[in-house]
Amino acid sequence: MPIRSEISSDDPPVLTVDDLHVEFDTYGGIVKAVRGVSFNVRAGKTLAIVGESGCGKSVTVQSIMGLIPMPPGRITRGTAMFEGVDVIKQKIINGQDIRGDRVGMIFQDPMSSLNPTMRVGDQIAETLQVHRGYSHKQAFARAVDLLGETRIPEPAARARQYPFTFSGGMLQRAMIAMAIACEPSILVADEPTTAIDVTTQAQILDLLLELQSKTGMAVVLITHNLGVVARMADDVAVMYAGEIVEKGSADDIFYRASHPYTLGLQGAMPSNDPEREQGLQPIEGTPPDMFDPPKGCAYYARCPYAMRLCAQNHPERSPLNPHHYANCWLHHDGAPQDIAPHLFRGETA
Amino acid sequence: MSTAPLSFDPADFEPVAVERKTQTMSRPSLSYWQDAWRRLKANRRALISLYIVVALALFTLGGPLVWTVDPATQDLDQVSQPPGLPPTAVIVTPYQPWAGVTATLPAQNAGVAKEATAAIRLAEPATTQAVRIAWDPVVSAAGYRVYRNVYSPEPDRALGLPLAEVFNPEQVSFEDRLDLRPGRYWYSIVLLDASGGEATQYTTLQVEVARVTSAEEAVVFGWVDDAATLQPGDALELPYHPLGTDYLGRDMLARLMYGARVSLLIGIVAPLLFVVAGIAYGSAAGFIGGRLDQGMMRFADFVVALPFLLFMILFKIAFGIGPGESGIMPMLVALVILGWPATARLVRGQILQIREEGYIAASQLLGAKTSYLIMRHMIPNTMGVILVTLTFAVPSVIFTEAFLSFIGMGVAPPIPSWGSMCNEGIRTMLSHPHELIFPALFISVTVLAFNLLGDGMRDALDVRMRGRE
Amino acid sequence: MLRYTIRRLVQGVITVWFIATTTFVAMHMVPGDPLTSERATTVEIRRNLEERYGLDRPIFEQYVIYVGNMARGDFGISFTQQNRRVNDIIREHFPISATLGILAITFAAFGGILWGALTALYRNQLPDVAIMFLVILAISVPSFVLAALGQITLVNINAGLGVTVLPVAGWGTVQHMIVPSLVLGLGTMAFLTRLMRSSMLEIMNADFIRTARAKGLPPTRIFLKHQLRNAALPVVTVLGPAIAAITTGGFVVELVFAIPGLGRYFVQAVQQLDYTVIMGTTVFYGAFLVVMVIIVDLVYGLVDARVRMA
Amino acid sequence: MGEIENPANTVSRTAIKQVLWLSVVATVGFVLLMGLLSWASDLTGGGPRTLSGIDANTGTVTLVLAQEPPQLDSTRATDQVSGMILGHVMEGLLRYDEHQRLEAAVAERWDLRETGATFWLREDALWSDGQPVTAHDFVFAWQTALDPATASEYAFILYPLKNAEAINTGQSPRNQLGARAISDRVLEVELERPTSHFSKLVAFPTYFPLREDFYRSRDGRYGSDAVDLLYNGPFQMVRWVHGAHVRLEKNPYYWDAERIRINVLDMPYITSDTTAAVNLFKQGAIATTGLDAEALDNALKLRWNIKRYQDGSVFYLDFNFRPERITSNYSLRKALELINDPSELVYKVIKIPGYQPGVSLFPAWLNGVNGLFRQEYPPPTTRPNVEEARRYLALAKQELGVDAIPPLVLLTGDSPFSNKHAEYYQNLVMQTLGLEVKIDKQIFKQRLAKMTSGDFDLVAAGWGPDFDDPLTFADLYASWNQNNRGLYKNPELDRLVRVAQNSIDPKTRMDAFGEIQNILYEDVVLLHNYERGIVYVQDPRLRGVIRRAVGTDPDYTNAFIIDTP
Repeated sequence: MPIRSEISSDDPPVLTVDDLHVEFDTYGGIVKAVRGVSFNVRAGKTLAIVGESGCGKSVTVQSIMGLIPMPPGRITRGTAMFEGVDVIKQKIINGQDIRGDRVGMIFQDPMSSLNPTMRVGDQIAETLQVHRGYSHKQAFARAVDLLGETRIPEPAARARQYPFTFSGGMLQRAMIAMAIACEPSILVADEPTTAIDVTTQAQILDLLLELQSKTGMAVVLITHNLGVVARMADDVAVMYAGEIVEKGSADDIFYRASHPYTLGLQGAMPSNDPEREQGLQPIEGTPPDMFDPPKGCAYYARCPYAMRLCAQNHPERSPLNPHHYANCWLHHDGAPQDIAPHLFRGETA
Repeated sequence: MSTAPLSFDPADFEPVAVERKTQTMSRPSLSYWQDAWRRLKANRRALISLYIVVALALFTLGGPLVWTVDPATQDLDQVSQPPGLPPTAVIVTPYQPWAGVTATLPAQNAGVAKEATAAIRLAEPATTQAVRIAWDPVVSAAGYRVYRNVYSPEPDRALGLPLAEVFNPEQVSFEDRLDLRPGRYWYSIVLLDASGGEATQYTTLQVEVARVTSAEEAVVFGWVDDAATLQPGDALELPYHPLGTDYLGRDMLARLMYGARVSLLIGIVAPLLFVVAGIAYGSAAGFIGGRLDQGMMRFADFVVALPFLLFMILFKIAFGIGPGESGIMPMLVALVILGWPATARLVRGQILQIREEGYIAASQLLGAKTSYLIMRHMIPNTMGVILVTLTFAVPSVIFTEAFLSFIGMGVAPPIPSWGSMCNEGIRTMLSHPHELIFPALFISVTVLAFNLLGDGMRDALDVRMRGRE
Repeated sequence: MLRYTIRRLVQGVITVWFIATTTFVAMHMVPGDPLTSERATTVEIRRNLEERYGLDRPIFEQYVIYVGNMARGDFGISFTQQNRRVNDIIREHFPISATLGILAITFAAFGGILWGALTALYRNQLPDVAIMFLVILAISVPSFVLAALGQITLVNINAGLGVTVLPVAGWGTVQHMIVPSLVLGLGTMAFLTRLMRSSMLEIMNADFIRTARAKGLPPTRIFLKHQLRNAALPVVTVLGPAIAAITTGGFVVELVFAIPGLGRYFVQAVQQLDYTVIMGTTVFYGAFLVVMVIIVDLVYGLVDARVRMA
Repeated sequence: MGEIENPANTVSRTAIKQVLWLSVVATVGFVLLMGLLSWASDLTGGGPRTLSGIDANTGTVTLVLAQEPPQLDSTRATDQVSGMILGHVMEGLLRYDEHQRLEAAVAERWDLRETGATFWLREDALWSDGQPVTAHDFVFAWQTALDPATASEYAFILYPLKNAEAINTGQSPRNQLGARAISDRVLEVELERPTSHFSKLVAFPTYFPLREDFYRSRDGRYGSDAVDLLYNGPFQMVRWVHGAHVRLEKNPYYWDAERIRINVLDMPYITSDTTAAVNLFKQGAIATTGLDAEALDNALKLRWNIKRYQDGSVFYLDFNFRPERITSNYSLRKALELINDPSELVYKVIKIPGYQPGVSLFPAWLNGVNGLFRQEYPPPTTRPNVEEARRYLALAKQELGVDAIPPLVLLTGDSPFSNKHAEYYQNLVMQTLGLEVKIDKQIFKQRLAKMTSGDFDLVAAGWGPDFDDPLTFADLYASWNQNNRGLYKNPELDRLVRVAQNSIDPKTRMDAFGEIQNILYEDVVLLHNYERGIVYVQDPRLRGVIRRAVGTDPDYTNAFIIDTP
C-alpha cells in the first residue's frame, strides 16, 4: 500500500479546532460525546480521523458544521478557526454561508442523502445558484460537467434523472460533485465509503485524491477503516471515547504507533508484514459509556499495558516529534520500558 | 491538561492485571415496545389523554350508577333550564279552566274619545300555571289585542308577542298559559277598530309570575309519593338538574351519560374498524401495485361516489330493523363502508413511498413474507398519517351518527347521543346556549384525548424520534 | 404521461358505469316511489304519471333506456322540480358548488400546509398547543354551528359598521363567496394541518435535509424546496376526494347562506326519491370524483417521481 | 463558556418563523376583530338597519322564498309557494279581498244558479302579450287540468263541473266538460250537482285561465321558466334563476293596474333556514320573515314589532283502523284520548304564539251559517283524566285478551319539529299509561309509502284548507277518500258527507258538519294536537299586506309603502 508523502513543510493550517466539547441531553442523562478535541487541517493535505464507531468522530465534524440538531446537542466549549473566523459561532462570512461554498461535505449513506423528489442535476445546480448566483441553466450545465468530472457515465442524461435510479456508488459521486461545486477549500467526508462495496470504494477514494491534487483543497476524512487511512491520509488523528489519543503523520501512526489503542487497531487489521503473527486479534471489551466517562485514561479498561495510575489520572500529552504525540503514561519517564515492545517511544538517539 | 508535573512513586507504574470485564451498561437496554411505553409515559400530553380516557370511561359506565335520573323523563315545567340551583315551587290546587270576565257595555256615550285606553288589572295572582288579566270595557272598541313582552314596551311601543285578539265586546279578560316562566312580564292591551286596525295608545301591566305546581302533578312526575303530604301553600323543591335541562325538560347530565354510550361506542369502534380496513386495503394495493392496485383504487372511488343516504335506507331494511328500533349494527356497517376508502388512499400513498426504501429490499432478501413486511416495516412508518386520520374520524363519525339518527336510521328516540344533542342544541344556540355547549364540550374532550394519545403514540412508536427526545 | 391519463380515463368511465348501475338498482329496491304525493291521487292519474315517466315498463327495460339516454348525455326530466331537465339543474347549480368547493379547498390547503408546518417547527411549544386546541374546537362542532356563527358575526359587523361589509347571504359577487367558503373549508383545513404536522415531523430530520444544510442553502429555500415538497405528499393524496366531498357536502353552507348550489338537490333528491335527479347528480358527482382522483394522481406523480415510475 | 445555540438553527428558524407567524397572527387577528365588532355592535341593540328591504321611491319590496316554486303550471300546481307566486302573476274569474269576501276579477259580473253559473268577462282583461283574456282560455285551462294526460293532482277541485270526474277518469272525452264559451266575453258553466261553495272554488289556481296557442307553443315545457309563462295578473315574472332568484314586476297590461302600489316584488334569496332569513331581516336586506322559537327571543330583544295569524291548517294523530291493528280497538283509543292534553303540547312544548290547542277537525276560522262554525256548533271535548284513561286501558286489554299492549308505532317525519312532537307523546304515553311508543322516523317519500300501505299504528298528520268551506275538511274520513290513510269506515259519516256535498242550503250543510264533528269525537277517530299559527316580523313601513288561510298568502297586491313608521 503506497504511503502518502512524508510530512511536508508546515503549510498554514486551513482549519484549527481547539478544545472542542460537545454534549447531548438524552433521557438517560447527558452524554459527553466529544471531550476536548483539537486538531488542524493543512491546505492540500488529508487529515484522517479514525476510531471505532461511537468514538465521537462524526459528531466532532458535524457539530462544527452545525448539522446536529440543537437541542438535544450542545457545543459547550471550543473554537474552530477557519479563515480567521470561529465557524462554530459564525457560519456567515461576508454574506455567504461558508457551508457548501468554502466547505463541502459528503455523508455515509448516499441512498438517503439526496432529496428523492428532485432531479440530481437540480440538487447539484442548487449550490451554484445559491452561492455563485448562477442562473438555473448555467448551474445545470455546470452540474453536468461536475458529474462528468466525477466519472459518471453520460452525465447529461443522468443529471435529469432522480436519485432512486442511481446505484450507491453513483450517488456518492453525485454527492461529491455537489460538494465540490463551489471549489471549497475543505472537503469533509464523513465515512464516504462505508456503505459502498470495496471495488467502488477504491474508485471513490481515487477520485477524491485526484480532485484534491487538482484543486489543492484540504480533506477531512472520517473513517474506521485503516486501509482507507493508509491510502488517503497525510495526517491521522486516532480518536477514542471522545478524545484524540494519538496524532501524527500517516508514517508516524503506521510505523511508529505510540499508543496502545493504535497498536490494538493495527492488530485488528490484516497485514502482509511477514514478521507480524498472522490472525487478527480483536480488542477485548467495549468502548466506555459516555454517560460518566472514566476519570483517568478512557482506554484503561481495555489496555493490555494498563498501570495503576492510568485509572485515576488523565494521561498527559507526550510529544514524539513536532507532528506526532500520544496521550499515554507509558511515555512517562517513570514507566517501565520492558512492556509494550512494539510501542514506539521516540528516537533513541 | 494538567500543567504541573505530577510526582509519582514507582509503585504507580506496576502493570495491573485488569480483568477483562465488559463495561456494564449504565442505561438498561429496552425492547422496542418497552421503549415505546416508557416514552409514552414520559410524554406529558399522552399522559393527560390517558387520564381523560379513564375519566370518560368512568363518566359513561359509573355515571348512571351515581346519577340515577332517567334521561327520558320530561319535566315540562323546567324546559331549557340553564344549569343552576333547583328552583322551589309553591303548591297550589290543580289547574281549572277559567270562565273569564264578562262585562255589560255602559250606555253608548259619544263623549268618550276614540283613543281612550282600557285599565288592566290581574284577576288572580300570576303563576306559572296561568296569568289571568281583565280590563274595563271601552265602548268605542270593536275588540282588543293582548301583547306580552319580557322587556318594558317603553319608549318605542315594542309591545312584544301578540298573544290573542278578543272580538266579542262583552268579553274583557284573557288567560295566558304560553310557556310561562317565573319572572317579570309586561302585558299590554290595544284597542282594535272594526277592520282590525290597532290604536296607537296602549295600557301596560307589569306582572311578577311565581313558580307553582300542583300536588297531582308532583305525583305524576314522581317527585312525591302521595299527594296528601303536600298542602296548598307549601314550598316544594323541584328536582335538581346540575347541567340544566333540554328542549323537553329532560336532565342534561343523565342524557350526556347515556349519550356517551352511543357516541363513544360509535365514535371509537367505527373509526378503528374503518381505519384498520383502510390500512389493510391501502397497504395491499400500495405494495402489490400494478393492475391489482389500479383495480382496487377504482373500487375505492366507486364506493365513495355512491349516494350514502340511499344505501342507508337499504341497510336498515337489509338488517330487518323494525320501525322505531335502534339500528346500531346497520349504522356501524354504513360508517365503516363510508370511511375506509379515504384511509386506504392515504395509506397507499405512503406505502408507495416506503416501498422504495432500502430496508424493505433488505428485509425481502432475508425472505420476509409480504404480510410480515407490511406489518413490521411499512405500517409503523405510516403510523403518523394513520393516527391523524383516526383522530379526525372520531368527530366526523359522531356527527354522521347524529344525522342518521335524525332521519330515523340510527338510534331511535328517546335514546340520546352526543351528536343528536348537538343538532338539537343548534336550534336554540343563542337563547339557551347550554344545550349545545355541553355535548360539544364532551365531543371536544374526546377528540382532544384521541389527539393527544395519537401524538404521544406517534412520538413513542416513531423510532427515528427515539434519539431526539 | 398521455398514455397513462387515457388508460385512467377509460377506467374512470367503467367506474362511473358501475356507479350508475348500482345506484339504479338501489333506487328501485327502496320502498316508495317518486309519484306518491302528500295528497293521494286517483289510480287513473297515477297510471298517466307512470306512463309519462316510463315507470310502467319492467325495471330492466327502464335501465336500458336510461343508460342509452345517459350515453347521449340526456339525464331525463326531474319528477319534482317542475320537470326541469336534470341537465339544466346540473348545468346551473354545479358550477356554483364547484366554485365554492375549490375556493374552500385552496383556503384549506394553504392554511393547512402553513399552520401544519408551523406546528411541526414549534413541536410541543405554545403555538403547537394553541393551534391544536383551535383545530379540535373547529372539528368538534357540527358544521351547521360554524355556518350559523359565521353568519351572525357578519350580520353584527354589518350592523355595527352601518355599512354592508360582506353580504349576509345570497350569491352573485365575489363578496358572497368569502365567508361561506371560509366556513366550508375550516374542517378540511383542520385535518390538513394535523396531517402536514405529522408528515413534516418525519421529514424535518431526514438525511437529505442535513445534506441541504450542509450545502449552506438559506432556510426558506430548504423549507420550500425540500421540506415542504416531501411533507406535502400525503396532503395531495387527500385533496382529490376532499374537493369532491366538499363540493357535494356543502349542503349546510348552501342552506344557511342561501347559495343555489347542487348540495340541496342531492339531499332533496333522495328524500323525494326523484329517480332522475338522484341518477343525474350521482353519476355527475361520480365522474367529477374520478376526474379529481386522476388529477391528484398526476400531480402526485409530478411531485414524487417514484410513484410515477411505479 | 455558556451554551452556544447552534447558529444554523437560529437562522433557519427565524426566516420561517416570520413567514408562519405572519399567517397565524393575520388569521387569528381577523377572527378576533370580527368577534370584537360582532360583540360590540350586539351591545348597541343591533344599531340602525340599513333599510334596503323596502325601497320607497322605486316601490320595491325584497323578500326571501322558503323554496324554489316546484310547479308554476297552474293546472298542476299543488304547493303553497307556487300558489303564492301564481296568485300574484295570474288572476281567475273571481278573487278574495282583504276581508275574505269574493270580488270581481277577470269576470266583471257573474250569476250563480243551483245547476250552473254564467260569467261575463271584462273588456280590458289582457294577457301580458297584450291579447285579451277570453272565455276560451278558461275552458281550455279546465279541460287541460282534467285531462288524464296532464295527470294533475288537483283535478278533483274541478269535479263540481259536469262530467269533470268522468273526463278525469278517462271515461269521456275532454270536450264533454260542462263549461262552454258562448262568446269571447261570456262563459257558461254547468254543474254536475248543486254545489253551494262553487263560487269559492273559482278563485283557486287550478281554475286560472290558460291560452291554448301559447301553451301548445311551449311543447310541454309550459311553466318551467319565466319565458314559458303568460301572465294576466297584477305582476309578471321578469327573472327566474332556479334555486337563486325570482323577480316580479308590475304587469302593465293588468286591467286593475292603478290599484297596485308596489312596482317590484324581488326575491333574491331562496333558503328554508329560518335563522338565515332572520339574519337577512336583521341586516335589513328583506322586508319580512317568519320567526321560530329561537328567533322569538331575538326579536323581543331587538324590539321588533311582531305579528301573528292562523294559517288555517289543523294537525292531529291519525289512528290505523285496519282490523289487524290494535288501534282499531275503541277502548284503547279512548284511553289515549283521555291522556291527550293539546294545551300542554301547545303551551309547554311548541311554545309559539299563534298556535291554538286542537279541539276539532274543523279549525276556528271556518264560517258556519252566519257566524263562526265553531260558535254555532261547539265541539265536544274531554278533560284529561289519567285514572279514567287507565280504566279504559284495562278494558282494552280485556277486550283484546292480552295482559300487555304491544308497543305502538308512531310514524312521523324527519323535521326537528316533528321529532320533538313525537318524543313528547312517547314520554307522555309511557308516564301515564305505561305503554311503549316506538317512533318510526322516515324521510318524506318513505313516510308517504308507509301511510298508503298502512304500516303504522299512529301517524302524525295535518290538513290545510283548499277552499273556504268546511267540506274541505269534512270529507277527509269518508271511506272513498284516498287521504283517509287509517281506512276509517263509518256509513253514517259517509252519508253525512254526501248530504253536505249535494245540498246548497247552508243550515242543512252546517248541521251535517256538526254531526260529523260529533261522530269523530264519539268514535275517537283522531287525537287533536293543534291549529298552526304563523309568527312573523314585518318592516313597519310596509302596509296593506294580506295574510289569509285560503288563497294567495302572503298577498302583496294591496300592499303599499309609507315613508316613516
